[in-house]
Amino acid sequence: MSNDVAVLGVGMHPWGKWGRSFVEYGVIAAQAALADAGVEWNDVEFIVGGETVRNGYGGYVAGSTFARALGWNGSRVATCYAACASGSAAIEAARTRILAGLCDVALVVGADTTPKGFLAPNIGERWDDPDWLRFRLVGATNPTYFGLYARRRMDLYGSTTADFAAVKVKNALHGLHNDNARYRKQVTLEEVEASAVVADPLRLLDICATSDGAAAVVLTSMRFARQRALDPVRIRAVSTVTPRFPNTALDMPDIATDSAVAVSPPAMSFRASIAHAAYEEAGIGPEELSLAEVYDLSTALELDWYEDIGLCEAGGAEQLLRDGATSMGGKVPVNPSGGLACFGEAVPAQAIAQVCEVTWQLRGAAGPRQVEGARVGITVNQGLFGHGSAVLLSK
Amino acid sequence: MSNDVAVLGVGMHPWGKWGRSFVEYGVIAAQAALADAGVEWNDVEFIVGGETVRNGYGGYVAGSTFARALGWNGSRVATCYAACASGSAAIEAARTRILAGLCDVALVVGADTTPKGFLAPNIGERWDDPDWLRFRLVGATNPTYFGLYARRRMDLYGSTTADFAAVKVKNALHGLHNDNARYRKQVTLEEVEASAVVADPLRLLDICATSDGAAAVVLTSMRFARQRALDPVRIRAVSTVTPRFPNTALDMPDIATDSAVAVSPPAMSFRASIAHAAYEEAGIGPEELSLAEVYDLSTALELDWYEDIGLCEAGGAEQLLRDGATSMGGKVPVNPSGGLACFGEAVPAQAIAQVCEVTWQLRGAAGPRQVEGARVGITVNQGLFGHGSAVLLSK
Amino acid sequence: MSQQIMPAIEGWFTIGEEPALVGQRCTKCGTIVFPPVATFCTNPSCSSREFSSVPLSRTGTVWSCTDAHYQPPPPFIPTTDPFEPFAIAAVELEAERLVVLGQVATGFGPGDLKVGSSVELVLEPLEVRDDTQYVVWKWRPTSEASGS
Amino acid sequence: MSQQIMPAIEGWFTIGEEPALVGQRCTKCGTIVFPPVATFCTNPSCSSREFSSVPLSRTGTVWSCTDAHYQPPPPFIPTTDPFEPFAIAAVELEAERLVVLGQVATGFGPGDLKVGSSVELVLEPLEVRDDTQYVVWKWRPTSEASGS
Ligand SMILES: [Zn+2]
Ligand SMILES: [Zn+2]
Repeated sequence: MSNDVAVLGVGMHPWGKWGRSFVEYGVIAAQAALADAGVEWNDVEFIVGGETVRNGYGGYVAGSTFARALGWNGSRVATCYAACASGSAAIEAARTRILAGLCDVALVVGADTTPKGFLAPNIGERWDDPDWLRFRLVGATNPTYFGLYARRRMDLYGSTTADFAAVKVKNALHGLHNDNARYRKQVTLEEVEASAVVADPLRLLDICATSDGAAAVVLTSMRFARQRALDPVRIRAVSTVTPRFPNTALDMPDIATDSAVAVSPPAMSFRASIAHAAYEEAGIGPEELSLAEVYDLSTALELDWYEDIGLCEAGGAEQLLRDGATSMGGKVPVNPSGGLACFGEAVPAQAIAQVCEVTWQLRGAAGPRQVEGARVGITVNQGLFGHGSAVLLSK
Repeated sequence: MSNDVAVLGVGMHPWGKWGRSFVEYGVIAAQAALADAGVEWNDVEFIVGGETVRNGYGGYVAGSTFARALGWNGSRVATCYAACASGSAAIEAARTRILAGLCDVALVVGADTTPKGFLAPNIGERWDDPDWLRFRLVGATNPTYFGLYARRRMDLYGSTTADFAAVKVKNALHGLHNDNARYRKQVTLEEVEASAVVADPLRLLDICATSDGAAAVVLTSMRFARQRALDPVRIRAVSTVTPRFPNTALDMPDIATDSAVAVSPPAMSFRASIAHAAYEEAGIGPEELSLAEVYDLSTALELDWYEDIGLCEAGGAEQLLRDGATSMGGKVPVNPSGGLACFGEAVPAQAIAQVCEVTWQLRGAAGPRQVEGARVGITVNQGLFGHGSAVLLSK
Repeated sequence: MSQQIMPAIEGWFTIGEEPALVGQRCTKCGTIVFPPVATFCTNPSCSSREFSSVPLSRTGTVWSCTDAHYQPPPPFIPTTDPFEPFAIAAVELEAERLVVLGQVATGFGPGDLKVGSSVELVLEPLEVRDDTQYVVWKWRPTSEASGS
Repeated sequence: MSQQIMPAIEGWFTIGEEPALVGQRCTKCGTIVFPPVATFCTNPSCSSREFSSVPLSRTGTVWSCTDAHYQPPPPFIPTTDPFEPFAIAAVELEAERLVVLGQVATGFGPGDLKVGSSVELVLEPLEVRDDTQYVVWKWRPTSEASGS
């Protein structure tokens, strides 16, 4: 119990393409989370921002940018960057400060605006920057990597493009009534398979878009939370592990993997180690999960996650999907929010949005997309350059 | 005692203009700190990088960049940005994780390379970015702000340019035998006053340069440290406070201050509140200080810090300086390392380098620049956009 | 050849006979914000998003001043070639209780100002582009000050 | 008109008769690193900074493959106008026990490859600049594969 913190408030700015500033989205999400928690901004002792690297200097110092927009209140501040895992890194900064006994009330905010089309590196020649070189020498975009993972599943495990499409169909259905989602429209298998191929075998509707959006959570000590809520949702563990050498799976944005010629690969892949570290820290296993929010950058990647969070053995994800185990009403609904399929990624906000969704589910307040009897939920994602994250929550 | 962590190891890469990658500097500093601590890289459970925003994607994810260069070891990772306070923000992330009981051994690394001339904003038009607009509309560089602060001291407190020059002379003398300093050369009052005016009343030798450099610290739980060191140097408090509204002192890079028309200014200025929060957290006052490392972006700014860390009342700094109280052998030597005057700023490394210096001093291991009987030391700095930091250390 | 005159940045100041900076006043708590780009009130105890537009005082007193002896990097736009040093002042507006930075009017140096001396707002050209002259606010010493 | 041939990036591969990627081998623990830009050994249990340069296997087996149906953004350099899709493969080198990404040779698509199929390294033009043709490594299907 001593390693728990409470999620006292959650809030979001709806995902979309709004054309306004990330600061505005972030403040609106923050105010929603504060109102949900019943906490005043002036009572916040620590504010953490998930950094956005595409919005000028204000994005580099997101924590202080939000603090200023809310009105300087003298709180302590931090800004965390960890690519797609930035949101959980920010949550972890807040959680550890509370667990250290240095504050009772922390606010975590992530917000982003996104460019059109592919995520591309900043301009300029940078011959020592792997994220630049992969575009220059190979023409490898983010979907390239998603395509590689998808094709590997097909050749190793017999996945079909219909399986991938079925993930999209499921998530579209899940997100249908989620007011914070950008896409709220049923999608059919036929529509997925009629969409243009982007990176064989993946089509446009297999790959998540990029969106404007924001999410925020108010984390507090359990002592503080118990004065305000009978049974607050708790964060039981956060994982922010890096890979172990040699990492022999090709990770975005690398051109090559580590070599296993001198040292044998670790027993567990990097992606599997992400959730594992959270389970271990909390003493909770995957068999206790009621639901999961996983980072479905592509439909096929969602299937990889089933295995990596321990829902099944390697190669078992397709069967789980086909059996409906990960659909609403199944044993462990995955992405009840609709996932990235319905949101589109807003980098520093997305991992926080996952925690918002699990919190609503564990409160029993998810409305039409409520997972019945939800008691334990996990969020996972992976970012560039060895950033994995998982947040394990329970009632 | 329960809020203390140990600084078990410190290490630096010498400051200079070396023309190599920030990653190389950082790893060399990290290896030095690990060796100093007697800890293997594989024993590190948490690595935190101070972010550099001018070195491509690798700089945005500095923590994982260093982890990878040292060899993926599965540790948890974070990357912190807080402008000039980034190094202390990284230290704070490591300290809180240890205090939370989530790890025993953490490595904090900051490294940078720097451009020629003034620090300038990234290219492109950004009409909503205050750091861009101050250059466009006013032509206000960083030295502009240093000049404003210096001129205000002169008009309010009767400081002279000779006082400012005397700070440079003192710090040059302090850093004369510091192998990690970039400038190790005595400087005379005449030399300062013969150097070109940059921003009236400040001259070239009043203003710190920008450098390549790196610094690292190994922080551990007290329990872990006591198994290895009889009397380890301890971090007693870290401050990462933001301003309180209305902040009526013009801070870089703003074009205007808050208005005090609706709410009266707080009793304490932002800069004074930085150290104050650290004193309060540790229950230690400025009268206990043996030495201080302050962020002397300009000579005049060092005088501001004397007052803001509580060495004297407002307007008293010049007398303290003239009396030799802040020189080696005085009551509270300030910048025994030589300060930024001898180093030149390496943004995410500088605050960590300050902690390295205080650690060496408290160990009695500072050699020719040892402050006799040093028992308590503080580091302070201030970064753009409301980032202040202070680290309070003792034996 | 007639040139159109436009502010170098839209909405920050007016360019009529009596040019003035333009601030936002929170309709709830009265806090004034400059530059007028706030979406939310900057007072942490006020979460209003409603502002009215208000002209700021055209005169103020020097909070401090300095100058620039080296040409700033882009996006600074040099107005002379070769570069000539220019002065910069941070000016306190009494009624609004805030400080605004700006260049000092051409012909005046930091020696013409000291903390507490009086200045008034004037407009000077920043750049000419597409037959339009873009102007920016500057602070001109009044009362005891004289051209250098 | 004779064109000089140069690698698109220096030191990553040789361009002779039998072109090969170039790795670094740690002289202490034997770990191989590609791209050959490491300053420190990537093995966390080894802090060596000494490497010897070694050519990597010119053949390997497909770890996975895909293609690009939309033109990637800069710094990608398009070689055809209009853009034509190209295939990309991640290839496992058995001796070195690592995977290297690269485009698939012109004329082959993802349908010509599957996980485990054999490929060999070839060079193809990336761009021509200043009378120099810059080449880049690509993976060409061998054995059972055929042009599409
Ligand atoms: Zn207000
Ligand atoms: Zn080695």
